Amino acid sequence: MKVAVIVFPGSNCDRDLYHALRYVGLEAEYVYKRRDLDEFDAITIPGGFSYGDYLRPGAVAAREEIGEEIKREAGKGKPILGICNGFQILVEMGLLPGALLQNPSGKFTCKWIEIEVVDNQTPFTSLYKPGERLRLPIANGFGRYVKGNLEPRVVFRYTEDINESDDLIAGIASQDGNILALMPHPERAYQRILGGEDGLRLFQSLKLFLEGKRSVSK
Amino acid sequence: MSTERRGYRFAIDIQYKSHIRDPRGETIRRVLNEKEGLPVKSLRVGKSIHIEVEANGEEEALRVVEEACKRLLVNPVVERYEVRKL
Amino acid sequence: MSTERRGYRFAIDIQYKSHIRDPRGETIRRVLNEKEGLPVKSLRVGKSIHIEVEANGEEEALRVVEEACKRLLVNPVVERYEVRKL
Amino acid sequence: MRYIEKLRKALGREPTFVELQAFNITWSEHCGYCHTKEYIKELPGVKRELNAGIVELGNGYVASFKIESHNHPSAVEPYNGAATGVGGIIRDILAMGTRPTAILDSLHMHTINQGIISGIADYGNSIGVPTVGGELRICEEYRYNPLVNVMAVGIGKSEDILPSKANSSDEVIIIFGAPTGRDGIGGASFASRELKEEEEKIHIQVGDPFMEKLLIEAFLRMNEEKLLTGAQDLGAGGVLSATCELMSKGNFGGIVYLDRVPLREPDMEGWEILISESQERMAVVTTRDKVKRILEIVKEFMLYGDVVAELNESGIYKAVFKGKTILEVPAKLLTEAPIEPTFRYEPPPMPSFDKVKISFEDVDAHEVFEQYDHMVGTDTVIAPGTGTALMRIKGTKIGYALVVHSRADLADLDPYWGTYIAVLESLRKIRAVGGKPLGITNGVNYGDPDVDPERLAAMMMGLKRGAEELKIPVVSGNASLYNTFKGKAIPPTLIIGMLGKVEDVESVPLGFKPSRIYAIGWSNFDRRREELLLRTIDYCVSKGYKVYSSSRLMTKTFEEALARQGFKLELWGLPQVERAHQMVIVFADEPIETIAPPVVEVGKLC
Repeated sequence: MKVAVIVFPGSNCDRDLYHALRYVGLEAEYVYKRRDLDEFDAITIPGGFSYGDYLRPGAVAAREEIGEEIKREAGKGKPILGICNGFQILVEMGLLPGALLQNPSGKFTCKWIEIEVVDNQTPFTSLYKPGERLRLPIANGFGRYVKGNLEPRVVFRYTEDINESDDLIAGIASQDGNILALMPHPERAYQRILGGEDGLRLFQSLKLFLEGKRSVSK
Repeated sequence: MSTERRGYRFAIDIQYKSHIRDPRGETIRRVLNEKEGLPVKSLRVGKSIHIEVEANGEEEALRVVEEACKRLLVNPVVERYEVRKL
Repeated sequence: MSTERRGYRFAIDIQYKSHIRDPRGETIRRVLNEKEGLPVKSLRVGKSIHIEVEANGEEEALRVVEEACKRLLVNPVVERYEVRKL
Repeated sequence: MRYIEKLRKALGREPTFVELQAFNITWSEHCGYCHTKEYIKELPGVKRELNAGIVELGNGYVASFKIESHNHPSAVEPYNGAATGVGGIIRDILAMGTRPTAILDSLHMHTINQGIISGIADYGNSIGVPTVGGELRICEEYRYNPLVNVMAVGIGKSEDILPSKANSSDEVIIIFGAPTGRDGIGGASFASRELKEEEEKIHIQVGDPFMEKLLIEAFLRMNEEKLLTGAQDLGAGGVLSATCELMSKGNFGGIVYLDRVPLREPDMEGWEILISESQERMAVVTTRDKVKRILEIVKEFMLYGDVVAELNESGIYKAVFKGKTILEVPAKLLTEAPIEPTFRYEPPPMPSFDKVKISFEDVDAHEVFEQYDHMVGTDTVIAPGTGTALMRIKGTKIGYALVVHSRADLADLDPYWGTYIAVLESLRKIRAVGGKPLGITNGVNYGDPDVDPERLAAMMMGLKRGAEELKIPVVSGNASLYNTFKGKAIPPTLIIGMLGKVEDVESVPLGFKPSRIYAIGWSNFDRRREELLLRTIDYCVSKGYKVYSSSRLMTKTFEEALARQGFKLELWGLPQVERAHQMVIVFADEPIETIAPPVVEVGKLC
């Protein structure tokens, strides 16, 4: 079972994501340039500042050639995970609805927050219970989720209004559930020494899914 | 009438669609009202991109700018834009 | 000729002064050139502020906007600006 | 130009325009360390290089760390001044062959300047290096001369370490990174003269964190593939400083072909290319056979680069542009700036500090450091606000504690004792998380040394004595002088950056838990009791108690951090302490009696 970690110019949480995947026993590999992603069992897009987030976060990265490969794998229903900048890229690619706008404060914010699990029927959330509250860190300047004209499939909600996101949305999935994107950083909460380990089960859920142990209703 | 290839300069004014709230604009408006005492009724902050394009005429140059907006510069989900000549 | 008080709308186009480098604009230009193949010679990204001001006439409204720019909206060390009527 | 007479004598003739521009930079205080070089030589140090210093962490790991200031640019344009300050110190760490892993910022301002904060935040967050600690000093004295000192830390394996010099005459120098423009021309010399009120149209340096991230990854890739034999970042003085330092430190000369420097503004003059301070550029030394692969990596990371200089045995630094030689002088002449006389300073007995004029506001710093990503890299073990920063190295038990600390309030009254006490207080903070001190980096921030040389000497002596007595080497440093406005100088501000090794990061008490709170130690300062205080701190850490050492005993930031972790802090009144004291706060889940220094129970955490 091999997981791709897509590295765009300017991504900076790729190594953190790689470590979290390896920590739960998954094999991971960095993908720097366009190549066939068929050999991977899951695809992950890390946080960071792809292309410096110079126009809009994720705008340029979303139009990279590798995007075609990611869309092809999405079409096959392969599990795809986008964290922070990864969420912004997936939205700019049109694989998920809505947009991520600047935080109301106009400032970058890095702190631990609390989210609630709304939907655990995805390859990444089977080990969480609906309604369960998790402590995860956020670190972003553009974390305010705004719904476009399509109603998203909500997976995580903030338990209080931290950035005026519509419906307190912190994470959404594609309608078929295989693509998950969230603004908080689970890869920064995979060991107690870092301040919390509520993010660990997200990676463990993926491992279980890939091992086919846990049949996940579509 | 073919004109030789030269640079044409435009400004693209990109703003959030009106139904999208702009908290930062509201904060700045409040500072101008309350702290500076200026009669500002509303304020919204968007992007202004100055772009120079190489083309054989103004229409062709405008088409390139429109193409750049469609492909990259504007996010149609939340933004609208206007192009003016510089 | 006193006109009654009403709203006047302007757009303030704020850009870095020309001798100040704009890395964001350079990166986006490069992407449009190299990745999208569009003949963009130069590109700079600035702010576009849409402001509505309450005043007794256009001149007074314009004075308020200039005051807002001087006091808060523009950093004179690195930025220049232009105001146009909306 | 300050040393024009010395230059005429050295050249034996009138200097040319380009020579004036060149020596105006390499002999500036900023690059030449004229007033501080001799003091620095006296400091107990591991290595005499002015580049980042290296200390051994064990298991083949080394840490590099250095502090650098960007005061003048931040006074003129806070956002870009602070941002490029971060970029510069990160490249210094990178040039040693280490991956940058942490940033700490020491800010002295008259108010929280959001421009400076966002400059540091946007740059540090974008390149993915966590800002894990710092100090926020708010007081009126720094209204016209804010101090922005940034300490950066890097981790690497000892075999990856690169010298900042050329090694043989058949090597070449490649410059790569961002293209060169007219940024900050006059930057280095501008930093060494007093700020006039109305700055005419000066070329400000603008930061490009995206380019810096590409530069970091490209450089580390080159080093992984063993393609480099030396490196030097391009900072103040640009191509000139980097290439002449690489040459003269290796006792070589060389020819610099300015036409080969990738340009952003094609119409630049040769001398402009030579001294431009465009950011996000690096100079690397290599052998010809490796050039092709290095330039491939440069291209792969969307950067610009080319072979710009060839080494030779002549010892002459020759710069050529459009076939014409525009500069030809001994490399050593460029890099050996004139030395100003130093002063032998004998410290008086410690004064009482109750007559101190300056006091810093107790400000909750969450509003500042919440804008910094302190977690990226997933190696931050103790977060900002809760005491001394502590980082780990994955795959090992090693931890490294990081502190930046200064006492300009004390130094204003007595520069020697203020600096000396800052060194001691920094060590307490390192020991508070079980760290063993490995080295000091120092950030000198001072007024005009020509008007007041004695207090500079006093400050440097305070650092020297402190480091010697505690047996901690000073491995790197930086000096920012002429921080004056209309003749009024800032208080002598020497910032201590200290790194300490923690043998087993898992064994250090990390989180807080419901406990009794004790104030242990003395409310005044007596040097003879310091070792006893340090042993007490070690004892508490070994018993798993959390120790917090601060000149204010408790701070708003620390109390807010405890509240955010859901704790209720009950204090029955802290002892009154003098400005210089020897007291720490200890959180223990059992009563403490059997300790030499006085112990007072002052509250509880629940």
